[in-house]
Amino acid sequence: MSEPASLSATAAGADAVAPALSGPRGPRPRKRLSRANIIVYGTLIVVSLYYLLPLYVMVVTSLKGMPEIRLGNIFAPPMEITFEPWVKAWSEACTGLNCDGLSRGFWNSVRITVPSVVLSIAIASVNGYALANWRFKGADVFFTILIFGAFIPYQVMLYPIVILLREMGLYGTLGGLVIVHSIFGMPILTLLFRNYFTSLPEELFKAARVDGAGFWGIYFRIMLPMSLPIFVVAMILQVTGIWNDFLFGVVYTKPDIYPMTVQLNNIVNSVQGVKEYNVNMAATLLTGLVPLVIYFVSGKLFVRGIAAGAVKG
Amino acid sequence: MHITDPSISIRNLKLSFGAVEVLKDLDLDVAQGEFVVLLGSSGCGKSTLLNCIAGLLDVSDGQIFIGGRNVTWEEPSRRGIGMVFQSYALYPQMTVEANLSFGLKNAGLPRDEIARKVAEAARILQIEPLLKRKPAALSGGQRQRVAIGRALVRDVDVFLFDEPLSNLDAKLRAGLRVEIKQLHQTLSNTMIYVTHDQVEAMTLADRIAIMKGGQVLQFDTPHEIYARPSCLYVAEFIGSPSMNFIDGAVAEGIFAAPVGDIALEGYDFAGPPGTGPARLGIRPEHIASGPEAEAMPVRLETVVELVEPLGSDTLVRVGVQGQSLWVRMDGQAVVQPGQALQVGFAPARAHLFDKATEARL
Amino acid sequence: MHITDPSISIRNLKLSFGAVEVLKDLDLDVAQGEFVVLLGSSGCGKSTLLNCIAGLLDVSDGQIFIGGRNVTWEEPSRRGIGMVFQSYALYPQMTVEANLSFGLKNAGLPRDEIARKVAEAARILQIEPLLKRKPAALSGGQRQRVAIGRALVRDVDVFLFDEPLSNLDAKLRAGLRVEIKQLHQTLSNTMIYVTHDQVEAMTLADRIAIMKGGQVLQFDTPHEIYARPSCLYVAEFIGSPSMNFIDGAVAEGIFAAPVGDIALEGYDFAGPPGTGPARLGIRPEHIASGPEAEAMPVRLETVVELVEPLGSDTLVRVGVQGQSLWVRMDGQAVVQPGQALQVGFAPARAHLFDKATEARL
Amino acid sequence: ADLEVTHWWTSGGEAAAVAELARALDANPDHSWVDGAIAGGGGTARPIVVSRIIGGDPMGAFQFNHGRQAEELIEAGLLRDMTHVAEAEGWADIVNPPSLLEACTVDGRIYCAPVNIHSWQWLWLSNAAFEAAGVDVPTNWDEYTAAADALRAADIQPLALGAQPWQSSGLFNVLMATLAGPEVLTQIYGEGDSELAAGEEMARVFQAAAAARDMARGSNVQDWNQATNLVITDAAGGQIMGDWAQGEFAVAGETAGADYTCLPGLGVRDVISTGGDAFYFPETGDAEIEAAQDALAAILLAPDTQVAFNLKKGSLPIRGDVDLAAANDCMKKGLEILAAGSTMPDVNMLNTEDTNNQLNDLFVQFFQDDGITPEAAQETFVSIVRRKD
Amino acid sequence: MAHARPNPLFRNLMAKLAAIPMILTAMVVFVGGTAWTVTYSFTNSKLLPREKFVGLQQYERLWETERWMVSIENLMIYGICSMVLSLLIGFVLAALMDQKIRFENTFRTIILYPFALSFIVTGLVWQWILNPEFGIQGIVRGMGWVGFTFDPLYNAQIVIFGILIAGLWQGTGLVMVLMLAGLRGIDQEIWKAARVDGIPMWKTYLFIVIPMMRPVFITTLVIIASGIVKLYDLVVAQTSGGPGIASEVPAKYVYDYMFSGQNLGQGFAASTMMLLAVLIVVIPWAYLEFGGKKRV
Ligand SMILES: Nc1ncnc2c1ncn2[C@@H]1O[C@H](COP(=O)(O)OP(=O)(O)OP(=O)(O)O)[C@@H](O)[C@H]1O
Ligand SMILES: Nc1ncnc2c1ncn2[C@@H]1O[C@H](COP(=O)(O)OP(=O)(O)OP(=O)(O)O)[C@@H](O)[C@H]1O
Ligand SMILES: [Mg+2]
Ligand SMILES: [Mg+2]
Repeated sequence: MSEPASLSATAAGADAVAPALSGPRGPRPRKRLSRANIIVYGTLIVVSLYYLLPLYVMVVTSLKGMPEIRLGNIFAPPMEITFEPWVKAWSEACTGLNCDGLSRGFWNSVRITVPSVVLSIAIASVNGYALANWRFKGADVFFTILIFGAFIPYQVMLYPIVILLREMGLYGTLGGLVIVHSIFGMPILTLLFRNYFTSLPEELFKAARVDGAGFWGIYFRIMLPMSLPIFVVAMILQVTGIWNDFLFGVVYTKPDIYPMTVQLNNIVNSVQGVKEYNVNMAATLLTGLVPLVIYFVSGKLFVRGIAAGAVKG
Repeated sequence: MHITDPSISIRNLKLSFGAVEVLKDLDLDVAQGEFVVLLGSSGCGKSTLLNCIAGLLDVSDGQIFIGGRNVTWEEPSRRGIGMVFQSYALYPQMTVEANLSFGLKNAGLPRDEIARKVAEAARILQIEPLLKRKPAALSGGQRQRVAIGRALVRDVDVFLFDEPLSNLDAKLRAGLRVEIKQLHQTLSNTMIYVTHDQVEAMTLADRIAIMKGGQVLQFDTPHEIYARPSCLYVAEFIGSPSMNFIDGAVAEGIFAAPVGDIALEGYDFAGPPGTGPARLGIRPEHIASGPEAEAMPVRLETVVELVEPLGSDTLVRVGVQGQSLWVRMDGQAVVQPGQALQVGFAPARAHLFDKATEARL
Repeated sequence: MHITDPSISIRNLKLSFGAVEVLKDLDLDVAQGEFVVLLGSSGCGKSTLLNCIAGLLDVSDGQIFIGGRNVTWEEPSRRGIGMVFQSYALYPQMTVEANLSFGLKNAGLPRDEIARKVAEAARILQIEPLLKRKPAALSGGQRQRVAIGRALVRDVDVFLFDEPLSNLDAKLRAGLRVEIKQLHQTLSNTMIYVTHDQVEAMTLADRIAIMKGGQVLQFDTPHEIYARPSCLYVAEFIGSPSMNFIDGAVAEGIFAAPVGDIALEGYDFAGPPGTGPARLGIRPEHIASGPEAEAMPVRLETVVELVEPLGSDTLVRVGVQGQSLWVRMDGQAVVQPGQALQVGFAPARAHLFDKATEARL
Repeated sequence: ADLEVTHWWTSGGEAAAVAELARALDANPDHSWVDGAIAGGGGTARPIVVSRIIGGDPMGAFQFNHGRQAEELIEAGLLRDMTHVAEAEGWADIVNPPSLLEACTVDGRIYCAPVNIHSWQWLWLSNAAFEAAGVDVPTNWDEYTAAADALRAADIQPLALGAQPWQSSGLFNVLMATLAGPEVLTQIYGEGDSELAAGEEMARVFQAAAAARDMARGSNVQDWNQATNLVITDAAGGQIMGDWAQGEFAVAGETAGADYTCLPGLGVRDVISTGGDAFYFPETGDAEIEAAQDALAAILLAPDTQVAFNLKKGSLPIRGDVDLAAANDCMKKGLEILAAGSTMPDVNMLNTEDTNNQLNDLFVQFFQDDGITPEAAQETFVSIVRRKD
Repeated sequence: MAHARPNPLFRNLMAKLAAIPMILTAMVVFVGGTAWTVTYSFTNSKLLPREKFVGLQQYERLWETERWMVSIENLMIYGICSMVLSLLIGFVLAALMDQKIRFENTFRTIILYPFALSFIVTGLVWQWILNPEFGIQGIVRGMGWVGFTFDPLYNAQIVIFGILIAGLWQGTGLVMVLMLAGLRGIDQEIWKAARVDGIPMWKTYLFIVIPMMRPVFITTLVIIASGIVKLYDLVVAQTSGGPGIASEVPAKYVYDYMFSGQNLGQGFAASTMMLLAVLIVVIPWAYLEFGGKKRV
């Protein structure tokens, strides 16, 4: 057998013990409290305290009686826990002649939020899909205008939309409000959906077209099932935005469908002598409860969705 | 080559992305049942051409006929084509079975016929045990088979493959290559296959279209492309390690170069033998060395510069008069850098190209 | 193999990700100036091992020595290594020059020395004209060269490469392969090179370590690995097309198989020739056909099943007694499927493995 | 029919008063009051009202300050002509002073139903606070300013002033009406007399405003009734606020004269303005709602409603023929002045909201920022007057 | 013939039909509404929009109004600080989160939850915490440091920073999540290369990672900036523009003049100026998004 050009000059002999080598072995010893760790966790804990402080104040205040609040220290835990402010905020606080607290608005908010979230996400996801996969002439122009729309202060559009809704015969109806929410949710949501769908492999779309699926077939059968994270993001953003909306709710509807935030505004701004801070805080917490719960439940998906939708590079 | 009944005809196809012309007045005729491979370096427009045929890109100008029918503006699903993608493009949320039947459902076929076709395709591709799984639970090779199955069930005349094997490892690739070849022999429908990989191209194709810059440079059988490349680019592109070139000038049957004059006896000129600057090409595997070189019409005395033993073969770079040549030798050959080596080749095996036009002489 | 002055020594290296043991009690000694290639299929732990050497992963157990110094717990930048990554990992917003000098600036080197080193590396890698460009404006090959340059300027003893060429196309890969080889000859520092690609491994390596499941199966010169694979896995893994295997049993110098008894004359047994079930392996390039087969000690009458002409060679699959064998033939060979063909090989060129332990017999 | 009524009366006294109106309407079995209260004052409520009307889905009735706020809606024909009710009920004879009805009249037609008279020119003083400071309860503005230091010394806020812009401009307008006189105010706002605005007399008013600013420094409250509350709880010496503050004292159970003192016209001159609230009725084209609107309009001016409503709200009735025996001292003082005819038009009747808004901006800044000299403020004031239409 | 090139209008017809809501929204609501607003900014509309054109009169008045100038100044201060600080804080927090820490979910939720609350709520809580009597100042004084002063909402000089504190509290969580997502998208090999090169962590972030996250920063900036321009609720809830007019912002100016002031023309003129400013932001963005495609 012939030797090939051997370049391994130092290779020689059979296995043997290498010269004695010594020094540390095994895993690097981990200092539990290294300086870096102290900085990282220390910062995070301090920051967390800052972020939690207002929530703490809200909760604590809402559990105090008015006399205790007047004593001063908002950070002190309640000496005597009372749920009366919560009860009052929910069902007794007065606005004008109505003394049924937030409860009246809760179901209205649900009735407004659910269809608005569904419709706005439906429209925005179709938009994003059309922009990402079916680029047609002028699409970029419309999209740019849409993004421009994200910057328009809502107040500016108040009257034009009143006129628009009147012409459509939808003014003062739930449907009208749903449309308004869909319009103002469209820019950012479309941006997110477009980025997300762009990030999906284009070959899937092509494969489905070869398979004879049409615009809607691809959307429903291929794209939708792959888009859970971004739908979660959109849902969270929209639920938060729509649930917390006051301006549209009050301007484009009537008292019988006023959302919870109108009641909240009424409770907070109807000053009867002194401000009942405890009731205000309870009302505030009650109003914020729905979006908060959604956040706590789906926070993980939110980050994943943001990673997929907002951030393409 | 004249085809009487082309399965696919492409006429004056042009496609531009904005100002960039990606396909330039491209013509191509593919016969019924033929296996055509599109080969070319990255960015030359292979995928673009395939997408045009599939109807996934709107052409800027020109016409596309499939089975004699003008489909230039037809929907992809109605062109009678099936397509297999590099990234498999399986629908991740559907089972294999659903992946296969998706197109059929869209076409509105009855349930039992769908089941029959899916079963048939699964049998051919031997993926019956996988039907209930989702793509994520499949290996790369299995995924690729499902992707082929998706085209298979649709009973189409034309299969389009866009680098279907390039995401797989070498071992698997070799296996699937053979399977695709056999599939073609079984089904005998027209196939257009895009690849980077010469081995795939050479082994699979009835004819290879070598593309460059949105144009087809040569469209011929693998053997012709290997043995009679029509231009410098094709000559250099095909073959690994690639062809050696020697610059010089040709005049009266003699190629004059720094390494010495080479008599072109036995060289099959493409046209009347002209004169002028030219390049002579010779493949490493056509250069003999040592004793065998003695028998060759052209002989050179060289010095070994570099040795690359591949096990099965050994590649040796030799130098002569400042010119380097790669020579393929046997795996057992014993050579050392610096050693003198006589090499030789037959002008019949060489290739001559015009220096300016790069066309074969 | 005994190395008196190892450049890199790895002792009992273990690494687990959670419950998954990725490296299992791995030992490796690399000599000063040696070019070692880590070869293995995907997921076998090649990158993990390289990252451990670089200090980018904390080992679970064991020791790592570089240049005789225990660096098990050392920072990557202080191990005297340079690393080149598959994705190049260039800093995209810096010019090539800044990419090269960033590490040096951090080390606090004086300005003129940085300039000198960058200029030197640029000269070696021939990237002087690119120094002012940003990575986005470079081709794949140029980027890879810059990535190498980044290791080069740091004047390190050991270079680590993690599949540095696998993002490039075949042509470029071949070119850069030669450049890396020459770089090694110029610098003569130790190099550890991870790849999937056999050709790279065979041509570059002084020694190849074949890895599987976090262990090194065979660590030897390319020639030995090709010619005397220590186990079935290595035998099958190395070589393209891969080795043909025939199942049978060995007894008293005879290998009994369905294709007939094969006398193992001239076979170099690794140990005392045993008896029992075994597999015989023979590479396609070691099977002769036609007239040459006549001269071989072992001859088989076969039928051609499939022909794959590659231009330079032709691969032919032949069948005999239900057993398929791949045979590599000359590029000019003319064979047709269905045709009868006599093939033969020398037992000296065959490989025998124990069926159960898969070790070489 | 159900009649949706939008208003911004949500504070304690206000809500109690509006309940009287609702009760009166609900007494009619055909109609019922649907409350559409919006908290946050006119700024929040007005756009809602206007949107609803422009949007073609108006409420049954809404409350505005009467004056020029609804002018354009009337011109655009969006509000219902209530002349028929006015004639049937004989409003022309009963409304006193008649200027209130005039404010509702456009081209001889009547478009709104005035419900009360509000006057701005009141100084509310906490008796206990002055006692604590060891000074007599002042009887006029000058005495009050003189007592400021004593109040400060006793750790009592001399003057309570909420941060909302309209409170600041209201305070200034009161100073102007009382210290310079109603004629000056009418001349400047009514005729846009910028020379007068730039004159010596106004300069003195600005000096007085600066003094008030000193007294108000440190009252960190937002809403007007929080400021009133400071007076009620004796944390502040006094507040200049309209007669609606009366309602807060009443809800808190305080007695005029005993617990607090009120000085109409700041004790400088007995004059009150006759602004007030009025209800407007949008065109709905719905006969049933029109019937309800007619009924409400009639009820709003009915004697019983007027008594009940105004007692709660702390305002004066718009008709002189009702018996307000139950009224307290302060109200009686107001009634006397009203009977004596010492009235002046309300700023809302002279200024558009645009002008008011600019005045708000000017004075809220003036009262909150010591850095602005009275002279500089007067200069801006003059330019606003010059620009007004 | 069927072989003729079909009318391009009908290619992908369904996609175009499906995009109609978007096209309508873009053209009718955003463009139409904007055009309407701009048109009426040249009128002297009061309570109702009327076509009584007065040329540039509203604009002249706008730029003479001190409150408008204060509003713009505030928005600039708030905008710049908010952008810089939320990017800074968001990025630092994201970088900390990216250190493979324990309880990442908990920390992230804590920092993100304020985003679920409305500005009204945020404004209210912070109004209270910053209240000199009950809030931080009161507490610190109660602990004995009598001279301690921290009353941003009652000090005209720094009131906008009081609003900023609340705005950052609410907004940085989202920025952090965006940044975190961006960090997770960075090629791991870049980190390794930097470690081998011996580049300290902070330098790796500063000189390598941040420049690589440009697209993320752009998306984030669009989102932050669109929020800043619309700043209104927070101010109303926290200070109502006070003390005096020290914390007024343009959106509030628009709202107050359109509705409380019943001078639509003036409000529209102010809106138009705001929209103009927005265009200055959006056009470069659109250019980067659609024009600058040549990047690899
Ligand atoms: N959507 C597009 N917009 C603009 N240019 C494009 C687009 N798609 C492809 N190109 C350009 O067209 C040319 C051909 O691309 P194509 O994908 O057909 O190449 P290819 O031959 O398939 O290459 P590869 O082997 O890398 O797949 C390339 O230069 C590419 O940059
Ligand atoms: N961070 C990690 N956590 C858990 N498992 C990991 C991690 N990194 C790698 N592994 C596992 O370790 C094994 C070895 O991975 P490694 O990247 O070293 O393979 P490789 O040989 O480099 O493969 P390739 O050729 O595909 O690069 C794989 O099975 C992989 O799944
Ligand atoms: Mg391609
Ligand atoms: Mg690897």
